[in-house]
Amino acid sequence: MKRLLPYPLMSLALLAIWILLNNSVSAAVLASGVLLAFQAPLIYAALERPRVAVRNLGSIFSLLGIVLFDITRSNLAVGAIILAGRRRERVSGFVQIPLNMTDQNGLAILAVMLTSTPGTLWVQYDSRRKVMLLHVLDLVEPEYWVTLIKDRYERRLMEIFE
Amino acid sequence: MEIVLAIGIGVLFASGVWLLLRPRTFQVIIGLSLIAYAVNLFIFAMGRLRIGAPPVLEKGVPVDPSQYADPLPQALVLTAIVISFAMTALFLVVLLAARGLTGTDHVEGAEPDA
Amino acid sequence: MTPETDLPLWAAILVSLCMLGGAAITLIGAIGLLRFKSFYERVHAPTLGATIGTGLILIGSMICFSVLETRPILHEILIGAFATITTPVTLILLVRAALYRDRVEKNDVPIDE
Amino acid sequence: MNLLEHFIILPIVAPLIGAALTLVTADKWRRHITLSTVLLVAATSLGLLWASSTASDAQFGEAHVYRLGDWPAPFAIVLVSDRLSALMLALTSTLAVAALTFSFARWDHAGPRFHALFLLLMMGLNGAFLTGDVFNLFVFFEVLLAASYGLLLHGTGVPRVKAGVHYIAINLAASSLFLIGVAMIYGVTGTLNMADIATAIPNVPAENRALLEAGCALLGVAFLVKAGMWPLGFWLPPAYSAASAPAAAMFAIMTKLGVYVVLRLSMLMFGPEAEASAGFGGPWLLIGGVATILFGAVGAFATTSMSRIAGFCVLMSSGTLLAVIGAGAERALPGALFYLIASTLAASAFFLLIELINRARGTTAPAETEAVFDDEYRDPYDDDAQEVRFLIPATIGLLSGAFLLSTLLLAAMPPLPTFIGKFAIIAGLMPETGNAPFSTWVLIGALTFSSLATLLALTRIGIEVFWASTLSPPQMRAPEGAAIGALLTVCLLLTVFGGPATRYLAATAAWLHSPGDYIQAVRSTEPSIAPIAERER
Amino acid sequence: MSTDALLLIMIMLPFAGAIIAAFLPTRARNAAASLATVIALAGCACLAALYEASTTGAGARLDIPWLTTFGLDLVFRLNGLSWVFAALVLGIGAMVVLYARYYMSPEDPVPRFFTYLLAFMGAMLGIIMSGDLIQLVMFWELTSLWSFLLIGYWNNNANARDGARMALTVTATGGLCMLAGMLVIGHIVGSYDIDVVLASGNLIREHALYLPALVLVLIGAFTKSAQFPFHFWLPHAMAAPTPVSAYLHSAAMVKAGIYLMTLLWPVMSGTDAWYVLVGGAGMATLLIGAFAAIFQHDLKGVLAYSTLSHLGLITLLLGLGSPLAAVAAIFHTLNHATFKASLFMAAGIIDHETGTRDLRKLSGLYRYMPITGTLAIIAAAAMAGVPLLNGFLSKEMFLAEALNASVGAHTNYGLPALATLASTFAVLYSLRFIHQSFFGPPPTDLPQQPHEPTFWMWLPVTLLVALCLLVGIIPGQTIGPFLSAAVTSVLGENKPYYSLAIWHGFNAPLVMSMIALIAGVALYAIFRDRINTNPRGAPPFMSRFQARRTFDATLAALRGGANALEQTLGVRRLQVQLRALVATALLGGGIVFLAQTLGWTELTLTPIDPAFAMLWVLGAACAIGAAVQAKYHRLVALILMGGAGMVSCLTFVWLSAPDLALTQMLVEIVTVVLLLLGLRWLPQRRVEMKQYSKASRVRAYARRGLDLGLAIGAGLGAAFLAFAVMTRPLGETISTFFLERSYADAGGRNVVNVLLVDFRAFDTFGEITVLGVVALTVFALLRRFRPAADSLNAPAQQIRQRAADQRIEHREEGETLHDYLAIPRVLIQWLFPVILVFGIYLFLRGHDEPGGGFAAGVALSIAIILQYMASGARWVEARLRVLPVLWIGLGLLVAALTGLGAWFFNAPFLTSYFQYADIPILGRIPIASALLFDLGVMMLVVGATVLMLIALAHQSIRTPRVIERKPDDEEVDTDAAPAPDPQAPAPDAEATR
Amino acid sequence: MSSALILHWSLLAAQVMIAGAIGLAVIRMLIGPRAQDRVLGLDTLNVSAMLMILTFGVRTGSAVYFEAALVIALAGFGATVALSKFLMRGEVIE
Ligand code: NA
Ligand code: NA
Repeated sequence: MKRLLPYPLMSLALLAIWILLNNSVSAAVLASGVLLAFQAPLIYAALERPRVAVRNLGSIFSLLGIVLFDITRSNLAVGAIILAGRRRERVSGFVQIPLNMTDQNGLAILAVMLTSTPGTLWVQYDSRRKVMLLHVLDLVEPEYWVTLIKDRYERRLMEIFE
Repeated sequence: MEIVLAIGIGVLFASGVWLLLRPRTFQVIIGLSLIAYAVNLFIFAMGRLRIGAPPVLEKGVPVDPSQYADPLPQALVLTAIVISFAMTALFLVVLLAARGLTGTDHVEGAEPDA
Repeated sequence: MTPETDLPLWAAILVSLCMLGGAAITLIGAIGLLRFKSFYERVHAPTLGATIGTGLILIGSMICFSVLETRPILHEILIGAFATITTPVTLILLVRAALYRDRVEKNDVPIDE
Repeated sequence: MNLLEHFIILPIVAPLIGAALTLVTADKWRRHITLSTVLLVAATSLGLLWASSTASDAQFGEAHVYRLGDWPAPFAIVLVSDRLSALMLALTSTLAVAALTFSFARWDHAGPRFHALFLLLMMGLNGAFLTGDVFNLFVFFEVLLAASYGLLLHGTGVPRVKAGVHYIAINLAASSLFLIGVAMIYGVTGTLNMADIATAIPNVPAENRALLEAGCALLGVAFLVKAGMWPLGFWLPPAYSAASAPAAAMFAIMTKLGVYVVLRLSMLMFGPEAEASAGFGGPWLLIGGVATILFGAVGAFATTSMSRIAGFCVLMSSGTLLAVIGAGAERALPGALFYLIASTLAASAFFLLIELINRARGTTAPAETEAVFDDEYRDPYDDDAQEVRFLIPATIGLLSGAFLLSTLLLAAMPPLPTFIGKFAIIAGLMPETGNAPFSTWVLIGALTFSSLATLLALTRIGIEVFWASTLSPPQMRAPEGAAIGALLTVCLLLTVFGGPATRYLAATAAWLHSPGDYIQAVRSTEPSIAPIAERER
Repeated sequence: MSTDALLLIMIMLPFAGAIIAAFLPTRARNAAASLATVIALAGCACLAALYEASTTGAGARLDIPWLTTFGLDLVFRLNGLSWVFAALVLGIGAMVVLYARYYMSPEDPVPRFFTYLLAFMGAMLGIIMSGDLIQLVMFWELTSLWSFLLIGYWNNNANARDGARMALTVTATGGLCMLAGMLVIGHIVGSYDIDVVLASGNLIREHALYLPALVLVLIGAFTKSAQFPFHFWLPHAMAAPTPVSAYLHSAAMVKAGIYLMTLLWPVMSGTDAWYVLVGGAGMATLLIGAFAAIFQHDLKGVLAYSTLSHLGLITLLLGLGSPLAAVAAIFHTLNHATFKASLFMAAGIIDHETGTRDLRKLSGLYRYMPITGTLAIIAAAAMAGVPLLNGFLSKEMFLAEALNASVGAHTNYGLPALATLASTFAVLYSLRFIHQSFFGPPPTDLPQQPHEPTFWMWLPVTLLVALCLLVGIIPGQTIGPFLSAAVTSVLGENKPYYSLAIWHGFNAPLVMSMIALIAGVALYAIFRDRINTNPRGAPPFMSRFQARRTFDATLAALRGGANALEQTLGVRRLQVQLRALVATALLGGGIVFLAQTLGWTELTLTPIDPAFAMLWVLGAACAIGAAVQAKYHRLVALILMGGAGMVSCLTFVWLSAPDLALTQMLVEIVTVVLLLLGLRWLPQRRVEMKQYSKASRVRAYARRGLDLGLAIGAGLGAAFLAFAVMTRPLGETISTFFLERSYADAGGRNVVNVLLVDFRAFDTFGEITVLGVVALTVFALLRRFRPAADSLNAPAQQIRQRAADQRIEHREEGETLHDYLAIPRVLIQWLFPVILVFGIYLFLRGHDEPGGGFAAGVALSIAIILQYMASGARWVEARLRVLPVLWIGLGLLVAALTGLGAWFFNAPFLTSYFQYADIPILGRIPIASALLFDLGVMMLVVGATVLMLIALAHQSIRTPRVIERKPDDEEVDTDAAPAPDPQAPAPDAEATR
Repeated sequence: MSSALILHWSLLAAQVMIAGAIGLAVIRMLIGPRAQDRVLGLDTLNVSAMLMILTFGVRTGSAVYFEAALVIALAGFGATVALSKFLMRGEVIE
């Protein structure tokens, strides 16, 4: 099975993408989609990506919910900042955040989440010291961000990937 | 719309020609690319402008040619896009080779005297 | 078959709201891009358009086409998913590059230790 | 549909397949593939020429029209092999056989992918000569230009690359004009098929006529850049003189392609049938042609480099043809075509010869740049293992003889075919009754002057090279000698047995002057095949 | 043998001989000479056999069809006149051949000599035997060519080279003028046939173009026959081997002009123009030649100038225009040929046996070579016009004609006086020639001990001298009939009475002869020493090298002028060339609007969409921004170009072209990557603060102003044309057909795609070829890519980051890069299969929806290139086998073979096939061969795009042979990095230490 | 108010707003001041252009423009990634 389907998540994703692309669940689409879902990851395998063993599928959805909520909230906040202009004192700055997670996929998702959220920005990650540099638009208290990220995101991600 | 597109083509063309006449190879290649945009739009414009009438035939409806934008200039532009892409690549490599061999990026292969 | 003639009023209002909202948020983000004073602040601004702006417009599009074709048209989800993955790639690479350039120029940015 | 009728596609498709095969096969097969392909194309071209020369033959008719994709004209693309196309194809093949043979001695291994580029250049030329569609013409122009860029740069080195920058920049700019011109023609007439355009031109409403003519003028400028007309042809001498010998030998026909297209389109579109647009551009062609001749003559006289002189000769030849087309003298056309053939062959032979002469003089600067990267030392194209070793004796004598003959050919000295061509041009320019216009005398003067300038320039160089300096007999390999010898022999044969050729060309000129027949041939071609299969709708 | 065969053999023989001789081994002197002798004698035999046919009626004539379509047929004719000239060419040719065998050194490549000589002989015969004016010009130019080779035969001698070149320049130029003249004559008469032309005398003389024709033809004749002012080449032709001089100066070459003037005499003479031009040139040449001959120290120099003078005499006679003068001209032509050939041969013998030709060194040779001496004395006497020799007879006729002509209104006694003066000079130089070489004290300073030459060398001289004597003594029995035949063929039935008697009584010409003889001897006695000590060997006021200097100066001036002209008219600078192109296009596109008026009725305008208008404001801003920034801020220009590209993509979306938008977008991405790959190798550029002179600043502004004008003109022009076309209705186009048939007959709903893969698949076929060719070229060029010295180093960023990695304790080299890419790399790798799937999707749906092979191919390439960017070339290539060249080849093959597949159905190339297949479960699936074609397109696009990009990318990872230099401090300073201080804590890790 | 009117004006307004966003991005591209600002501007332009295409699709009720938008979402970052990497490393592919 591992040989036939080295990256089951990827295969699943590709099948979903194929169905969505074709906007149809006809037999022809499904058949070709399954074929692709088997074939494409074989090329992907050449890139030697480590296999992802997802341990807690439920966490994914709760994380997704949290992220969507955070993004919406931040959108409003940042929108307000932009429209407010200089009427409000605001400090932006960098925060060093030590991370415990080492899984590449997890880190990538964390980076996507933070960057996609208006107001925070993944800047740099030092793999040896395991420290991430974050830029925050409205930086009130650096410690707040360290705890927020470690508790709200990193923990959940580590549940999923490690 | 016609006047907007015509002015757009004109500005692209003028910018491209200006760069084409400049002495540095990179200017020339950017100029050629801008001219290529202008030319593609020009060809495209020759089929006249239609909004919301892409030449993709609807299923199960008898074909009424007047309901679609002219597909031929579009096909020509596609060919032209591909060719101009190829030529940009080629010109780039040639200018790099010239830069490597002559040491300068001047189109004459030598820095001007004064 | 066009939305203007074939969309029921409720859908038209919904679609309009999504479109207007998405466009407005995108515009706000772009305003931020112009108004923020430093690069690191400016980077935050376009994210508005890339997230909620895109999301709203995608939802509007999904509603519109699903109603028009009377079946679920969901391929807009793909745009959302792909945009979510690809936008951070650019921003991460770009901000890191900016950080390097600022370090070389001795601007006020954190240094490597 | 007769199987033979499909052969018209071979001059285009065979080089492509050959080129593709050289890309997917091992090194050792490349020469065989290329040579076989070129010979196949040459045989086909000669076949088409033969078919055209026996045009009364019911099988082919005056023009052999091939409807690609089996779609009716004028909607889809057609290939048309008439006398003129067949002639140009045969000429291209002749040059190709010679240039390829020549390259086997050394050049085909001076850089990667020579064979593929060579074949694709041939494909582009043949396609441009055969196509009956203006946009398709653009595509094949680009094919041949792209291949010519590759061949010009073949071997690299500073002069080639510098010339390449200019050559490419100018041709790219010209290609943009080409596209604008084609697009405008479509925008006014609604068609791209040459015959169909010709049909549409008389019906263009007067208020749109200026737009049509503007489009044609821009198209013309694009062709004239390729044809090297003054002031659009300054790129030519440096580019041609920088190219490697076999490439330059093939380039000799490229300017003729510009001339060909001008001839083809002006005959088709601006004949008497064009009514308000009849004779469009003629005076400009005449003026430009004469200017080109004079510029070429002055340039050839001024320069001291053989290959530059050769380049200027190409310009003069081009200018001569353009001026004749511009003069619109029907009776001068056969001579012009004869001159076209002879001057192309001569220029081609001369480009090949220059390489050997420079080798004898020891001036073939290796021009190889100092290797900078490690893997350049493992460059598989540097070794001489592939060189043909068989050498020809009495090199200097043969070289000087060939040089002399080339000189006389390029200077259009009697009794060589270039002279005959020029004479026939002049004789044809003279009106049958009454006095010739002043412009005719100017053209005659220019033609004479160009011969003189070429003669003086080349004898000056010849004296310097063969008489005033000591030459070390160069290694002339059998393929090199054979290639040059073959081209010059064809020239001599044209002199001695020129009768059939002149008759063919007279028929060609007559055919070109009755565009109605061409249009008829293209339009009346019936869908010739049975339905492939029952198509379900 | 028939006359036709004889004519043909006669003209072919020399050329056949030349070809055979060309293939003889270099040292085959005897074989070549024997061959040449046989050829010349056989020619003589043919000629003899043709005598009867030529001299009766209109003469012999042979017509051979050749290029009839062009009005060029071969016509050979032989009548009295041409028979006599042919006899000179062949007869004297035979003597020269014989003489040359012993004259030429065994070291010389003698077969080559005979090749030239025989070919030259053939060309001369060709002139003489031509029955067609154009054919005559052809042989005329051939004589120029072969004489050039003969004069330059000893080409290691600079004088020979210069002489040859001068001869060719002058005579070939003249030949071209003559060609023009012949064309004019042909135009007047309506035929080039000489017999027709000769019958059209009045037509020619009364035509408006008579004068141009005359002048042009005379330039030809004068240059060939060395008439003033084109006489100067002839003395320099002396550098030729003496047999050549003997031939060229007596019987051949120079007589071609005389022949032509005689030939055309009946139709062109008799006018004032003829009299002035021909007579004037003849008189001038006669005097100049004779006077200059006196002063020559070179034996051959004396003879050369005397040739000039005698040719002048003949020309003068022809110019006089009277029939008797024409007779005298023909007669003197024959006489001159015999005595001049023998004199040259004698001079050659002297040169050959003594090693010098300097009259000042020669002396008293008579005692060493009495035979040669005797022969030379007789020949010289003939030249001087001594009685009982042939020269005397024709000279008497000349003097008589000079007197006759003076009766007319044109001249009084000037002409006879000048004729006598010229005769005096002739006596003088002949006497000096003989006296200086054969008499006087024994020579002292000779390179060789003189002695008589071999029999075979003086045999031809003897034969010729014998002729001089025979003609001089019994003219009626020897030359009489031949002369008569020649005269008849020129003058026809109006032949005047003339007598060939030696004694005409004590008349005025005899007196003039006597005066000349006595005066000549006297003048020699008086001026002998002064002439001999004249250091330059040139007459006063006439430097010997003056003509040559003028010629050289003229040529140099012409070249200088040509150079200047080429520099002005021709440009090598790209910018100027492009300016010319843009200007020409503007002119060409604009000028039609002067002649035609553009109507503006019935405009169709689409209402303006505000968002679209806004987009174009931005597009224009991007384009202008790119134009402004491209010099100093390349990256900015590139970014702005991307902006303009995006606006044009949106335009395609707006205006119903989804395929274009899709494709343009994809191509845009690849183009940016491509140009960025290239940027790395371009030089640093900073805004320079260089001080330029005011003049150069003004020039620069003028240039920019011009360019700006051209650019704005081009923009306005394009906008105007686009607007004008867009706003007028377009009737029925061929597109209607495509829309109607796309689904019904080609099975595709996306008409643009169907056009690309079916209706106009042939365009696509060519287009993918372009892409393939370009990729191959790029690859070939980059194979030998050599970066400039200043971009050989790794970019400054990499050097700094590497230095930082080394310096910071907890880092290893490459870690900055690794950390930089770590996250993006994961994401990009995730996207790899996704983009592949997307590409396949685009490919499969192309026929019905936007997409297609090209878009799919570019998408796949982007997937691959993204991996390269994220992981590096080495890493990717260790894992993915990308064989782009193979893909290109296969793509082309698939496309071509799909097209050819139609042949199996006897359908034309690229005829597509489609059908719906019913497959269980999946349902009806359309199967179109066009899809297979599109597959070829996709494969090629992937191969070509990837090949170009990775070939460029590979330049960075190739290992420079020069070991990479450490970044020097200066470079760091320019990037504002602080000075290194190893002790201090690193404030900025990445700045180079 | 009919749905046609609502849609017409709201889509027009949306498009004008997105065009405005594109305009601001272009201004950022033009004024910089640093290269990274311009790249950021281009990125914003890309996203806005994608949204513009989507609104246009809704306006015309045609799905044929979807792939163009999808291309920007999926591959448009290729250009900006290359630009960013060029800023950081001076080279796009190492
Ligand atoms: Na963010
Ligand atoms: Na060359």
